[in-house]
Amino acid sequence: MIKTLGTEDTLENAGLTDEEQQLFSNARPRAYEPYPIKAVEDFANWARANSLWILAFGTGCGAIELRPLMTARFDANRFGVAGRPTPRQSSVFIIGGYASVKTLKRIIRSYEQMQGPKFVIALGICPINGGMYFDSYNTVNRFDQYIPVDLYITGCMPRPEVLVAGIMELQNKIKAGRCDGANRYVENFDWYKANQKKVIKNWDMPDYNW
Amino acid sequence: MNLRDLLSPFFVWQRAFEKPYTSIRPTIDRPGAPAYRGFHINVSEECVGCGSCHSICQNHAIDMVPAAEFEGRTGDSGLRPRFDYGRCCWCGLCVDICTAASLRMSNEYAWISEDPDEFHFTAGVDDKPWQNNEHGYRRAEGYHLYPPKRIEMDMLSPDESVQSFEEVARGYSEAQAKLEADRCVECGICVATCPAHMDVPDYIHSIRDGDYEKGLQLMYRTNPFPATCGRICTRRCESVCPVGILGEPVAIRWLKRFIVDQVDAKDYPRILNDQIIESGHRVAIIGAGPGGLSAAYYLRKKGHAVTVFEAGETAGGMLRYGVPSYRLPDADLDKDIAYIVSLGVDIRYNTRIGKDIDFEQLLQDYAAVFLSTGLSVPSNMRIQGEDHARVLSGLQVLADVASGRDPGIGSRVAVIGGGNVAMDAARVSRRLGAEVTILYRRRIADMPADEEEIHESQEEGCNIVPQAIPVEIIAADKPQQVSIKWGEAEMVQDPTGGRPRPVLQEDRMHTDTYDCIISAIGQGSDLDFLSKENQQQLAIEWGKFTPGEYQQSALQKVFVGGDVANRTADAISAIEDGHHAARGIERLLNPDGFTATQTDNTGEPA
Amino acid sequence: MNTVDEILDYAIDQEQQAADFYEDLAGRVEKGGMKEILMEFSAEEQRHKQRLLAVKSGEHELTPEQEVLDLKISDYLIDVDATDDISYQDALIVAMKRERAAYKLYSDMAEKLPESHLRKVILGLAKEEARHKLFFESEYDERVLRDN
Amino acid sequence: MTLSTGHSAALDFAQPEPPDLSSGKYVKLWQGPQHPGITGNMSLELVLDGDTIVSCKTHVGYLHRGFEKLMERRSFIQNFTVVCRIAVPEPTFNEYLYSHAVEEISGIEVPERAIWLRTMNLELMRLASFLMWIGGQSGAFGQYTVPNWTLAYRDYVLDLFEEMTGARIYHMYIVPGGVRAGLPDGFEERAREIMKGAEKLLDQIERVMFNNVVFKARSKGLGIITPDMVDPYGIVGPNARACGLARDIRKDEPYLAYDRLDFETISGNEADAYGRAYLRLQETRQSINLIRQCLDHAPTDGPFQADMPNVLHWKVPAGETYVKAECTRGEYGYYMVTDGSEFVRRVHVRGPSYTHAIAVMERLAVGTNIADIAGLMVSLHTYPPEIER
Repeated sequence: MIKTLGTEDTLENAGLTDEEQQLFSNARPRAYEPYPIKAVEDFANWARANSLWILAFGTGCGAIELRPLMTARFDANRFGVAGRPTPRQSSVFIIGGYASVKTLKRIIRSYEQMQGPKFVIALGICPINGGMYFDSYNTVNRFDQYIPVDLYITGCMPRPEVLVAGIMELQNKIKAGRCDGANRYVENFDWYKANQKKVIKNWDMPDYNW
Repeated sequence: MNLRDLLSPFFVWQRAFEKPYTSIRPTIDRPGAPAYRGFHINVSEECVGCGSCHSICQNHAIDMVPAAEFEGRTGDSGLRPRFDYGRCCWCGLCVDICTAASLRMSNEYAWISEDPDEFHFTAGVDDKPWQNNEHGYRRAEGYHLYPPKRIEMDMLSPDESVQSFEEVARGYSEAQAKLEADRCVECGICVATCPAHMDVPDYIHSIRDGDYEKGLQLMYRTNPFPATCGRICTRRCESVCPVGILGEPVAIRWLKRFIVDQVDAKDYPRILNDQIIESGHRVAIIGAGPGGLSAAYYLRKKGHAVTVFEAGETAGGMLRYGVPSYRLPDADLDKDIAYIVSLGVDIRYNTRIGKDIDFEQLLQDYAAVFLSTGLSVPSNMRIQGEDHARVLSGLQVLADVASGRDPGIGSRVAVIGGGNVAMDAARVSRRLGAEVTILYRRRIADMPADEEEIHESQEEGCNIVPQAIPVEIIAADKPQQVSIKWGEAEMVQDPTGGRPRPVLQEDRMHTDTYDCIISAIGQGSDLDFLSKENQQQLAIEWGKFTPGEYQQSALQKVFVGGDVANRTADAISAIEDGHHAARGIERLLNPDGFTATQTDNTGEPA
Repeated sequence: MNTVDEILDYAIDQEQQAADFYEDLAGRVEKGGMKEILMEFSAEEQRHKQRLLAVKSGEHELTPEQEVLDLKISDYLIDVDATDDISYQDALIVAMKRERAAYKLYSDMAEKLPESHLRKVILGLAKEEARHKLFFESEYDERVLRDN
Repeated sequence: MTLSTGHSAALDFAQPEPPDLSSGKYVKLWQGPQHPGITGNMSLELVLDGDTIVSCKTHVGYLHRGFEKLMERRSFIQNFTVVCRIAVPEPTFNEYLYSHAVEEISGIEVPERAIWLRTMNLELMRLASFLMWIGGQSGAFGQYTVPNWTLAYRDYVLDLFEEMTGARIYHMYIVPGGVRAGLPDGFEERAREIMKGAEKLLDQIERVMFNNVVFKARSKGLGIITPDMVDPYGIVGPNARACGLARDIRKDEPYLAYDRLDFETISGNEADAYGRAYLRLQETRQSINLIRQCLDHAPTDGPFQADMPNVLHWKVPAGETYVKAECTRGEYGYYMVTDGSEFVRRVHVRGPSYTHAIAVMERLAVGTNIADIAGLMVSLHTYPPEIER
């Protein structure tokens, strides 16, 4: 049963046909609220930090170094990291480098479908400032304009070793309760949407796909 | 399906007894390989800020930013590369092209941050943990992205050159010039170093394009003596050329000469297209040397009526009298001067200020006066017996030869001094058939003469005796001869600072006899034409003017320049003084229309 | 001149005379820029005098042991006259020669004396003059002997 | 060996009637771009009847970066750093072909040492790429042991690359004019040791993977490429060789030092996924052999770079050329046109994945089971970044 909200809280979902409008929620995302008791929240963060499930979406060249990371040599499983096939089960989204506009659309859909609390790691130089393809007509340069990124790992490509280090860093951040990218997304939702719609010309999806 | 197929997967158990692949602590145990291309290291002291790394970076990941501690160093742009690790792809081309080999890479690869704006740093300036890493990518020996060796200029062999006054350097062919022009990395450090700030990279570019007319136009913007400077410039540009740090500097001077040699003098008016709109002001210039004529050219372009007063019979000053024709043929000097004169510059020869016309008179008659009389009085050694008839002055010998007179040097000559005049006097003497010994009080490396002049004079058979201090000139037995007593010197470090100084060793004295001794230990100015009052008014220090802004002296209408007003005493500085003074005079005469970045008649920056 | 104070007084007087000499010459010369240089020489001599005064009052010590570099430039130059139209080169020669003469005077004097405190002081003064000579000789080496 | 030139026969492949989705009999399913069974970032639009595929359409463009355009505004030296990004798992073939095309047009002779180092580099790349592919093929059929072995072992080969070139993935070692450095000290010993281990690993893989009843059952008969498909579809490399054609550019039109290396073109006679996989396993062994030969023959001194002009304003004379090389997936080609300026006029990159992943995939997928799509796709050995550039 889809809850209907007051108009001030609803999304337009203007990209959808009238028929499809019925199929998607028009509710805005809600910010994550920590548990009122700090010890409980700390425990939850500890648990989250030690079971990072990665969305296996080979968005760019970065995918090439995720395979060594997940296999025997670097064996990320021992850090509680596992690859998951679907966004619904994942808590960490790894953006593997550049994103073409067409991929950006899928990235946004996948990211929004992830269950909170969720985190984003951006690999390589391209998400930071455009990298190799800074002057390409088909890629986006600064990723933080479209998706809140919790951690950047520079390199082209970043080695699996530094991915391990990055994951450890992310764990520390989560344990310290400083990974608030998803909340940032909620708080600045309109800004992010406006940026996304600026580059994605054929916006034929709901404004928020949760 | 057979049984073997069914069982074979269980073979994996065998691997349980093998060493696992897993790296236990990957972040600690696995540094990058010794030649890994990791984060950048820049040895800032070696870096000259040429910006080649910036030019070659296809991702615009390198910006050249000012680094305060390196500003103002000679041959250093004061800029240092700033890296953006949101762009860098670690290709290492910047390391490969680095002219000073100061840019390297460490084998460090980990940089994680929450903030995308954080991935910037100025290598070698910002403190980073990897900047002393011993490992990392370095350019391999024998790997170049530009040719390190210069294209050799064809030269007359010493045997041939010593026979005649023909020009020694034969000039580049078009193919040679293009290859040499190709070596330029277009950093512009030469522009900053050149006293005249000639636009070197651009005219070298015009050689690559084969557009010599454009090259000529570019050169005339800052230097109306390109044919001359293309031959005898002291080329401070080449001494700072970053290509020369690991290889040989770009032959900027020869390339300049090449452009001029490609253009016929009769095409100059069409190419340079100097349109003159008369301004009605009259300006006097004292001395028709490079400084005076340079000022004349730029003043004439501004439309001022220019009169040049020259004490000698011809124009060119030291370029004509002081530089022998095997270095600068008269035809090439005349090419430059003829174009300046063709713009309507009035030169009054054989007119000495103070004798033929009074300085005060000039001040009254002209709106401004540019004074560049040069250094024309040879210095004395002030040693016993110096006034002997067989002691000649180097300048006099050169002037005699330039005017076709016989200096009467005989067949065994000693030249005293280590400057360009000494070298020229020695080489001229060789051409006149004499056997030449050069006595110099310091080491050969300390000689103020151009390196190539020293080298060529040695090749032509001049015997250089370094660390030889003359102490006395003695009359010889024959009246046509003269003896010199000189002592060997040891170089001693001066505890009060400065370069090592020669100290005479009194126990090692020698006396040699020559047909003549040519003294070429320097020249001084002759400012006697100025009245006592004027002398007191114009700031003069050690016989030289100390001009203010735009070469203006303490007297508002008087501008000074050339050897008599600068420390370097070379042609290119004199040319810039003239150009600069022309700007100053323009400011004086036309204060309303003057801006610092004013354009001249051709619509280009003056 | 038998006591240390007497010899110091003499030396101080000599420096003052030198300073006066340059000042006087500066008043007469007409060449542009020459006046400033002579006034500089005079100021240099005044500095020497101040140094000796400091020695006298005990604030400063002479260092007779220290070796001073002798460039021997002035030894072989001809004497020049301090005329009104003296040149830069000649002014330096005059200064060098004067310092050389003073140095000679003190070192000859010291040679004749037996080992004593007085001898040490005179030797110290000689070294002091040698240092002044080095100053002018270095200046000559830098400015006049550039190309030589 | 008779080659079929039956263009018409192959093109007669009847496209099935577009299924009527509104009939309710079919289900339309998008596989990818976010899907673990897809090799990279692309998607397949499948129409299913039950779990049998009725039609397949490949959608690309998720990785398009516009390389060919980017190259037109970068200088000739800058481009060599860009091209390696075209095919992420096999960058050096791009480096080599780009450099070779530039050298061909500008008439630069590459020194002998550089030729051998380039050959070795390419063969090491082939080894690394095949190791990864074997892992992918096995993983696509649900066996996760083999990827753990091969990807870890590939990392040892990457370690060799790191020593030799200074980077793991984007080596940027083959530069127009030669290579960037000689071999580091002790490289040869380490390389031989790793080759030895790789041979042993391949034996184990043959046993665990290729004799595996599950792998056999799932791959045999899957995606059969008949010889008459080869020419019309532009099928190249192992995919073509597996159906019996002996086509290998290394042998047919030798480049670099291949004419001095001792090897034979391998061709198989099983044209299904199993046959292709087995052929690649053998080619991996061949590659190890070639690397050993390169180590034997490569000169240890002498120049490794030709005399180059100043690359900052390097003008390559006007001309055009097509150069090709045999990469792991088949013929890889560069077509380059220059106009005498400092920039390239046009570059076209011809990668084998384009035909394999689009036309061939769309045909072979029809009639297969949805669970086999991932395996089929890997068995064609396609790299989406190379399709789109």
